[in-house]
Amino acid sequence: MITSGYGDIIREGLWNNNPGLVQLLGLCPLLAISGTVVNALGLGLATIATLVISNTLVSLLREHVRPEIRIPVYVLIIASAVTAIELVMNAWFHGLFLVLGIFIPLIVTNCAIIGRAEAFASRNSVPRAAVDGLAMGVGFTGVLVAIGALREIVGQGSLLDNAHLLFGEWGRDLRIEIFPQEHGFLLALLPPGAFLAMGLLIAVKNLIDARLEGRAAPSATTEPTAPAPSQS
Amino acid sequence: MRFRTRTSPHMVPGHSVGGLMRQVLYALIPGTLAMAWFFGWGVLVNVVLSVLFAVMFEALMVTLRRRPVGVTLGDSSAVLAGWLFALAIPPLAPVWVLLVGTGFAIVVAKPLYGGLGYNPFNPAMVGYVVVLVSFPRELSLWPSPEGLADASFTLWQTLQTTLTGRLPEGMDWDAITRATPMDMMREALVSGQTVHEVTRSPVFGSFSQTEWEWAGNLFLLGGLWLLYRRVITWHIPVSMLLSLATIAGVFWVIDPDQFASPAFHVFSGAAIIGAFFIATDPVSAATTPLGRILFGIGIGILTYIIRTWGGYPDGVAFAVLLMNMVAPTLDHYTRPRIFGHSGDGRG
Amino acid sequence: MARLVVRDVVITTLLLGLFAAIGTGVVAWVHSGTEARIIDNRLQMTRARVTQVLEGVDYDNDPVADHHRLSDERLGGEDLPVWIARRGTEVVGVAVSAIAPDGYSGDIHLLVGIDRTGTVRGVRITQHRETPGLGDDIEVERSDWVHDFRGRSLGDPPIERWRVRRDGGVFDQFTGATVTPRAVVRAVRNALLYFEQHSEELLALPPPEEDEVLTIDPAVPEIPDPATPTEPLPGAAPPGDTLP
Amino acid sequence: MLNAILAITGLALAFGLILGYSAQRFRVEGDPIADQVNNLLPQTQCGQCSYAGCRPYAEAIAAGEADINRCPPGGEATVLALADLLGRDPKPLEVEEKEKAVAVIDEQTCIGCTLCIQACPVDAIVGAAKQMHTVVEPECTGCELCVEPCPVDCIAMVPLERGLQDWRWSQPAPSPIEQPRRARRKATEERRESA
Amino acid sequence: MEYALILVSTILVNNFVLVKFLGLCPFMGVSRKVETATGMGLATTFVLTLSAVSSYVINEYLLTPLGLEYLRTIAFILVIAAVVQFTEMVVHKTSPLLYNVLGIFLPLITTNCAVLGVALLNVQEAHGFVESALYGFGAAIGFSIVLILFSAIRERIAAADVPVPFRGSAIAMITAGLMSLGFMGFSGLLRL
Amino acid sequence: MQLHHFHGGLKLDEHKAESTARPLLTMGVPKYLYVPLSQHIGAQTECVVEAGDRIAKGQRIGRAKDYICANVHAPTSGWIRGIVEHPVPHPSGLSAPCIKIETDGRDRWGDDRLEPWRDWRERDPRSLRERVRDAGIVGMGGAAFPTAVKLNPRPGKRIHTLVVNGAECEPYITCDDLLMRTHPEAILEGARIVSHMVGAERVLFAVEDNKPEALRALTDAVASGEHDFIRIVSIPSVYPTGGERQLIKVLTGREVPSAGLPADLGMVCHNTGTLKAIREAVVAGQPLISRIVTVTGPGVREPRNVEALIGTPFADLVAAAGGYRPDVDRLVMGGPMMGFAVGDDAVPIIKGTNCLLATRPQDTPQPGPVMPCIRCGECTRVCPANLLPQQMYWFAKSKDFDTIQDYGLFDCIECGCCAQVCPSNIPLVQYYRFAKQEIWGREKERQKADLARERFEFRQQRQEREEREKAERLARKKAALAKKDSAPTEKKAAIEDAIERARARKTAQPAEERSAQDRERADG
Ligand SMILES: Cc1cc2nc3c(=O)[nH]c(=O)nc-3n(C[C@H](O)[C@H](O)[C@H](O)COP(=O)(O)O)c2cc1C
Ligand SMILES: Cc1cc2nc3c(=O)[nH]c(=O)nc-3n(C[C@H](O)[C@H](O)[C@H](O)COP(=O)(O)O)c2cc1C
Ligand SMILES: Cc1cc2nc3c(=O)[nH]c(=O)nc-3n(C[C@H](O)[C@H](O)[C@H](O)COP(=O)(O)O)c2cc1C
Ligand SMILES: Cc1cc2nc3c(=O)[nH]c(=O)nc-3n(C[C@H](O)[C@H](O)[C@H](O)CO)c2cc1C
Ligand code: SF4
Ligand code: SF4
Ligand code: SF4
Ligand code: SF4
Ligand code: FES
Repeated sequence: MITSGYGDIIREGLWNNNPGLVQLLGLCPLLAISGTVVNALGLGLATIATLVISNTLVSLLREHVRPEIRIPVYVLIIASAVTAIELVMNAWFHGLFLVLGIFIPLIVTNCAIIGRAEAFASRNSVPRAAVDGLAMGVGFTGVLVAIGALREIVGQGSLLDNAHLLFGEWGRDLRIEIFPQEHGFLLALLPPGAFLAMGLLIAVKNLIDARLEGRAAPSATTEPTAPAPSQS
Repeated sequence: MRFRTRTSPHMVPGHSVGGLMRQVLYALIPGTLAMAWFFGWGVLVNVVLSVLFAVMFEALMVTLRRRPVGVTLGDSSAVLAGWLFALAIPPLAPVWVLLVGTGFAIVVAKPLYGGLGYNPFNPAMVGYVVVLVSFPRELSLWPSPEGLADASFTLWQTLQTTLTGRLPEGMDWDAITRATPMDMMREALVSGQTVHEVTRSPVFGSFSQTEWEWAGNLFLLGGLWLLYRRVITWHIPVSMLLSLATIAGVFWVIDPDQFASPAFHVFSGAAIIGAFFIATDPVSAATTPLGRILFGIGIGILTYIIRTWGGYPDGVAFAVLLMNMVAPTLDHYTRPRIFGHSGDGRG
Repeated sequence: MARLVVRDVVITTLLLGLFAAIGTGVVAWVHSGTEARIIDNRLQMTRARVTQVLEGVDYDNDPVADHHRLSDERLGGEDLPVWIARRGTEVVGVAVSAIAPDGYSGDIHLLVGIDRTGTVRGVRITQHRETPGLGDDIEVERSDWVHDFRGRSLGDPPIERWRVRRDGGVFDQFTGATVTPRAVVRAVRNALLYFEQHSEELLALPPPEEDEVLTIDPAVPEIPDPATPTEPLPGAAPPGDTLP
Repeated sequence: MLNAILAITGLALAFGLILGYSAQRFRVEGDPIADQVNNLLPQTQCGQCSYAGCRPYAEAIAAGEADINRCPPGGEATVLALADLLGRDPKPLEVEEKEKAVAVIDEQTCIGCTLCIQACPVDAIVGAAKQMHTVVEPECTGCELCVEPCPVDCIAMVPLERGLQDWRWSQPAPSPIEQPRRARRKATEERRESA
Repeated sequence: MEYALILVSTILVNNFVLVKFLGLCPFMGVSRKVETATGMGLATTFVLTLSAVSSYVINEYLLTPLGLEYLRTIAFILVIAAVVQFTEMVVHKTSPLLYNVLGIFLPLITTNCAVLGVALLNVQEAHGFVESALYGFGAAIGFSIVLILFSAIRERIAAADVPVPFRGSAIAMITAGLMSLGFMGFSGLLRL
Repeated sequence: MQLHHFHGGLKLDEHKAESTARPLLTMGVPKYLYVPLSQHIGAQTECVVEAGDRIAKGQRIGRAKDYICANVHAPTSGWIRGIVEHPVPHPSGLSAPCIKIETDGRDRWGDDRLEPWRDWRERDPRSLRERVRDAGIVGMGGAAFPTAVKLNPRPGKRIHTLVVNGAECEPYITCDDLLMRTHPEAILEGARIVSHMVGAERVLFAVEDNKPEALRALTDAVASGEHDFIRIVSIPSVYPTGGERQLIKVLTGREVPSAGLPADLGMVCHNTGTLKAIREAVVAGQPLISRIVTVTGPGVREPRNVEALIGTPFADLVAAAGGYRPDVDRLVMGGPMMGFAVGDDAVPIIKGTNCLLATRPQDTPQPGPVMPCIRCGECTRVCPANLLPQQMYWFAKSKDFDTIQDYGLFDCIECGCCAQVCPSNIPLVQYYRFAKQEIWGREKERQKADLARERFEFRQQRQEREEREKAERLARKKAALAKKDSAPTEKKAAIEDAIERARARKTAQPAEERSAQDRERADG
């Protein structure tokens, strides 16, 4: 990671090194707040904002921080950003604020954010850090929304339910009903459903990666004959 | 002269995995027939459909992985998983419950881990719990034997109900279903009655308890036969039933009005079939002798806790899953003392 | 051991302090800009709920600012809030909180709107942990069942028929779940009984002082969010106030 | 607002003081992880990992700069051991694992230039200037570093001989149901051919 | 009795990882080996309990009196970061042995949401001092238990013939899902 | 006598009657013998004869060049026809150096024959041990460990009990049984010699209770002699009660500690065949050149025991037992539980060959495909070492060698019980053998790596020192004189020169080689 172009940074964030699917960071909100698309989107937007702000600030200040207080300072920056965002949500998106509950302040400890601060922002210039924050944030939100959509469709047969929480009253019309709620597959909304959906998504990503690679090198598509000695 | 080389031992092989599984299937037959006798065709319909689905899913997964289908199906473990799942759900459950349940049992809980032998969780119980939490309504509709008798449910009607999820014209769920003894006990205790009142109530004594006990006894018979055939070892069933009876006994002695008797706990619900057929699933249970005893004890205690204080009426399935989780850790810490070592089994 | 370099310690300390000061400053500034709206938002939630259960009652005050606390066995708890709807100073309806202790999996919290005549104007479940997909049909979002209570009173149906159908009453139970509706019906009935016994006191409750209405009163009881379908889901726990 | 700033700043100052002090009070030198990593590397010192020997590679791994799959002499076993130690995912080796070999100097051709002696990281070559050189077989790690510098190309890498004593039981083939059908067919064919 | 209930609730019924979705990153990240999982569990238990207590003190004696509740997140995370960093330095210096076991995990704990989560939930549920400490302790024990169980399962899965796309984190997620399915059995327990 | 139990074990179909029905047959001398140089545990024997040598029976042809090693003697008289690579009985199926002997049919002893010591009681243990060593005796119970080493008590270990292993617990094998029936006195005398050698006060002679005739013969022999300190013990037949550790547990209730030896309990254990060989070596002066082999199995026509010279091809033994039945497809050396299948019946018998077992497909039907382990725990139930074979299998499969050792891999005696009962047909023992050897291999590599590291670090220090010194020298030099530097070019020129010379030599080489080959041909 010496110098990579912006294109690389974006590709990393969105796919190759996606914080949710690959780095397995920020899992808590990813699983907890992905019951519906709207919740996911709300939290995702808040996370993007935090990531961009924190990455920018950390990059800006990277020269001035000493190692023994590095973490406290990053955490302070992030916490301030999150609290400000939280207050704003509470004021203007109160319904959503209530639904997201404790997970807004917990953005502070979203490992993806501090992880980016440590791994990227503290070593890169401000614009690059900001782009990285954006890319990672969007990558994270993408996963969040994907899981949200999956769980919402399977679990309650709708999409964009409660959109008014995010978009105001006109959002109510956005709701798409695919089948009646009582035929929903409840498991998807329960905690196990979140884990299973996430596992499925990771597998799908692996599959796509393998396909892509397979196209590049057409021979290596079959499974190895023996279980790999040790994976996981 | 040249010969084939193969590693030792060079003896006639003993038994096979498929043979083992089929013995378990045989042992299930009497109990299953008893259930069918009391609860109608639905039981058999469930078994047949679930086994069919299970085998189908297994074949599908194996094909997707480009592995030999014949060998995998030949081990009969999918049949067994489907069968056990079918016994856990109410006889008139709609077909999608069977599909989802066997799907989770066979697709998620098993081949995703590599198939037979690798699954850390009991597939049948995963399937059952998934449908239990997803379709609690369908899963709480146990027909009462007498209700069915009144309506004289035919095989055709049963099939109709299963396939459409709706009762035939002119019938009403409320009329033909009744809470299971386990449910009734729970419901009554929740609404402040005492155990005594529940067991005395004519409804309780006259119908459900006896039927359930009969089915239980026949499963017990099958289980004992498995023990005799050395398909299972005594560790898990004995420790599970003993611990369940013990903890139930303790609370029962403390307050016989609030807590049901040990006999009730052992002979109602899924305790017997759980002890002999489900907790003993070798793949997902602990594998060391001491580990197995602890595994059984854990299931017994958790079953009691969930039954008595939990949100679900019967805890065996959850207890099994929870202890499946603990099994690898148990195995890790309960190694037998190796020959020639002092102290524990660490080499 | 290395010697202490005091300068380093001081720099470290000041640096951290500086960051803290800046961060806090920004947050405090944002807070001052959003404070009023946040308080209003909180009251708004409660207001909406109370309005729902007092449907059809003609009142002109803001019940949220007009609340009291009640304790009674029939209501199932201590210090339960009640909101008063008035026209002028006259009490025209009350929104009583109640708790049904005998749900399938624990307490069910409800809000019962009763008008002067002792008729139910609306019932809402505010918090429960019944089995998702079975007992949770008591939620208005999932079924119309609670609307059955609208317009009922102690005489309609007669008190002995305030039960679920299986127990010989007039209210539907859910297929496969009798316990939950039974508990709710009983709780609503008890709330009505309580109202009947205490209607005089309730109807005579004094209005609040004029200028208290919109000050920040930490004692304003909030109605918990309608329980989300599944108990274990995070967020189902009443979000309450992480922030004032 | 002032309250807020004062309170949190005070808190931060207090923590800053504690941390600044303890950072010095509790300073520890050295990097134990690098040592542990180094212990797992084969010490062939061949530089195929692109570092100047095993130790530098170990330090790079410990610092999180290098992947764990770059040591061909260590092979799969080393990758697994490193993954285990560091809690990282094992990856397939970057380069093919090589057969173990030792250097053998063609004593006829050797001109005694000592260049190979200088190249050998483990002093496995003996000989004096202008005299014939020899590789001490048990000490040679097979790193091939001596091959390149030899001006007369007299050093060859010879695979280690494997006799009955070195024969090892192989890991049994995986079960047929753990193999894709195609592979299985191939295996049966092979068996038929060999029979 | 009430204290016992808090413990049972945090460990089983409202398990932080499997039910409340807190602390998932370390749950996924450091569960490959039983030994490391045990180390992580120990470290987390220590830090979580300590930070639950300290954040209670800060909240009760600094923030609430000054009416600064909205600064909770900042104050708490500051406390946590400091506690963690301090613990790390002290352990590193005083007990190399313990550091070997816990050291590498300590920095990770700052970003474990369970820690901040406990602090915030303590305030939300209006816990007193002892309750706060117990809540933190119980949460940490619950976390450690499932972490260790999970790691033992993962050690087993490591040798399993898992389909290729599911190898690694996907199957781990699914395992966590099935574990959480098991924990559903505790829902409604004790009417908590 | 109070007997004890060990955990696990199996009751197996014995199949012993087939081969005991016929009397012992002493085989003639075949035309060629192939005597492998490595027939035992330990270093390979060094050959001391050359092609063309004339040898006499009992002449030493291979010399033990190491402590753990054994001499090899000519089984009969004849000529050495070379040291050839010949298939040997080994699970690898590989070939190994064997001494090829063309026999002369005269079976003539040489002049340097060992002197018979009928007065062994007067000899001191050391010289007796020397005799055992000279005679090239190795354990004949299977492991083929040099017996002299076992009989050499380690300092501080007093041996009080000699355990004679007449269990012969594996199915099919009856060579010990037959030996006990026919030569009880010789075995008992061997036991007395060994007791004398190690100073044992008692002899526990264990025989499984499925050999009543051997038991009777031994009891009679004991009763007729003055062997009061020898005790014949009938033990229940459970496989693998003949394993040294299991046998000691059964007899005494004590367990040989994990990494220890029976000597740690003051015991030493020997096979009946070994004792007989010791007796022959001491009393008759005869080295170990022949042994009794059970040739049996449903694949041979007339299962029986034969006494054959070391180096006789398997095929000859089978022919002596009536030849193969049709369809034989597997030939095993050793018993069905621990033996290994050989690919070729040209391999010769060695000192440790106790049994040849030939089977047909219908006798050991294809066990069905290997299935994954279902953790049924059967293997745990039968494992005599009380291990968890299923867990060890798991770790061997995932190559987690640290953990597998933690689970007691090296306590596994490779008895095969686990593999026998495994419903999934997993070749468990092969996994353990694989893991053991892999661990040994890695240990060797580790040692090598440590050595390399030391040398590397040493070199680095040296280079640093040299650098420093050089810098100092240079500085001094610079200070002293700032003049010419012709030395480097001089050196370079010298090197160039040398390269030139080498090149010339290299081009000349092919010719030299050719001439060398010619010379060889002329010699041959
Ligand atoms: C998993 C499960 C969850 C249940 N949850 C509820 C519930 O939340 N509320 C309820 O009234 N009954 C619930 N029940 C049903 C009760 O066990 C009991 O069967 C029912 O209340 C009796 O009603 P019935 O007489 O209409 O059959 C549940 C049953 C099961 C199996
Ligand atoms: C590698 C190895 C080393 C041994 N070292 C000794 C030894 O030093 N002293 C000794 O008396 N026996 C030694 N033994 C012999 C064993 O004690 C044992 O008698 C022999 O292996 C045959 O036993 P078994 O057939 O049960 O394996 C050794 C055996 C092996 C395999
Ligand atoms: C599983 C197993 C079974 C054995 N069975 C016998 C046996 O039946 N008879 C026997 O003499 N040795 C048997 N041995 C070998 C003994 O352990 C031991 O090596 C031998 O008795 C030592 O005597 P030796 O050095 O004279 O061969 C067995 C070894 C193992 C590992
Ligand atoms: C004694 C015994 C009990 C079994 N019990 C179950 C069971 O409860 N559930 C199940 O899915 N499979 C069971 N099986 C079948 C099989 O082990 C199971 O499908 C494996 O978990 C698949 O890997 C059992 C098998 C045996 C031999
Ligand atoms: S590739 Fe391996 S052996 Fe070679 S220098 Fe690097 S670490 Fe050492
Ligand atoms: S002799 Fe050559 S190959 Fe061997 S260690 Fe030295 S430099 Fe490496
Ligand atoms: S006997 Fe075979 S299948 Fe059973 S536990 Fe042992 S290895 Fe596994
Ligand atoms: S081969 Fe090893 S693991 Fe298997 S039963 Fe024998 S001693 Fe136990
Ligand atoms: S987001 Fe919760 S621990 Fe990482």
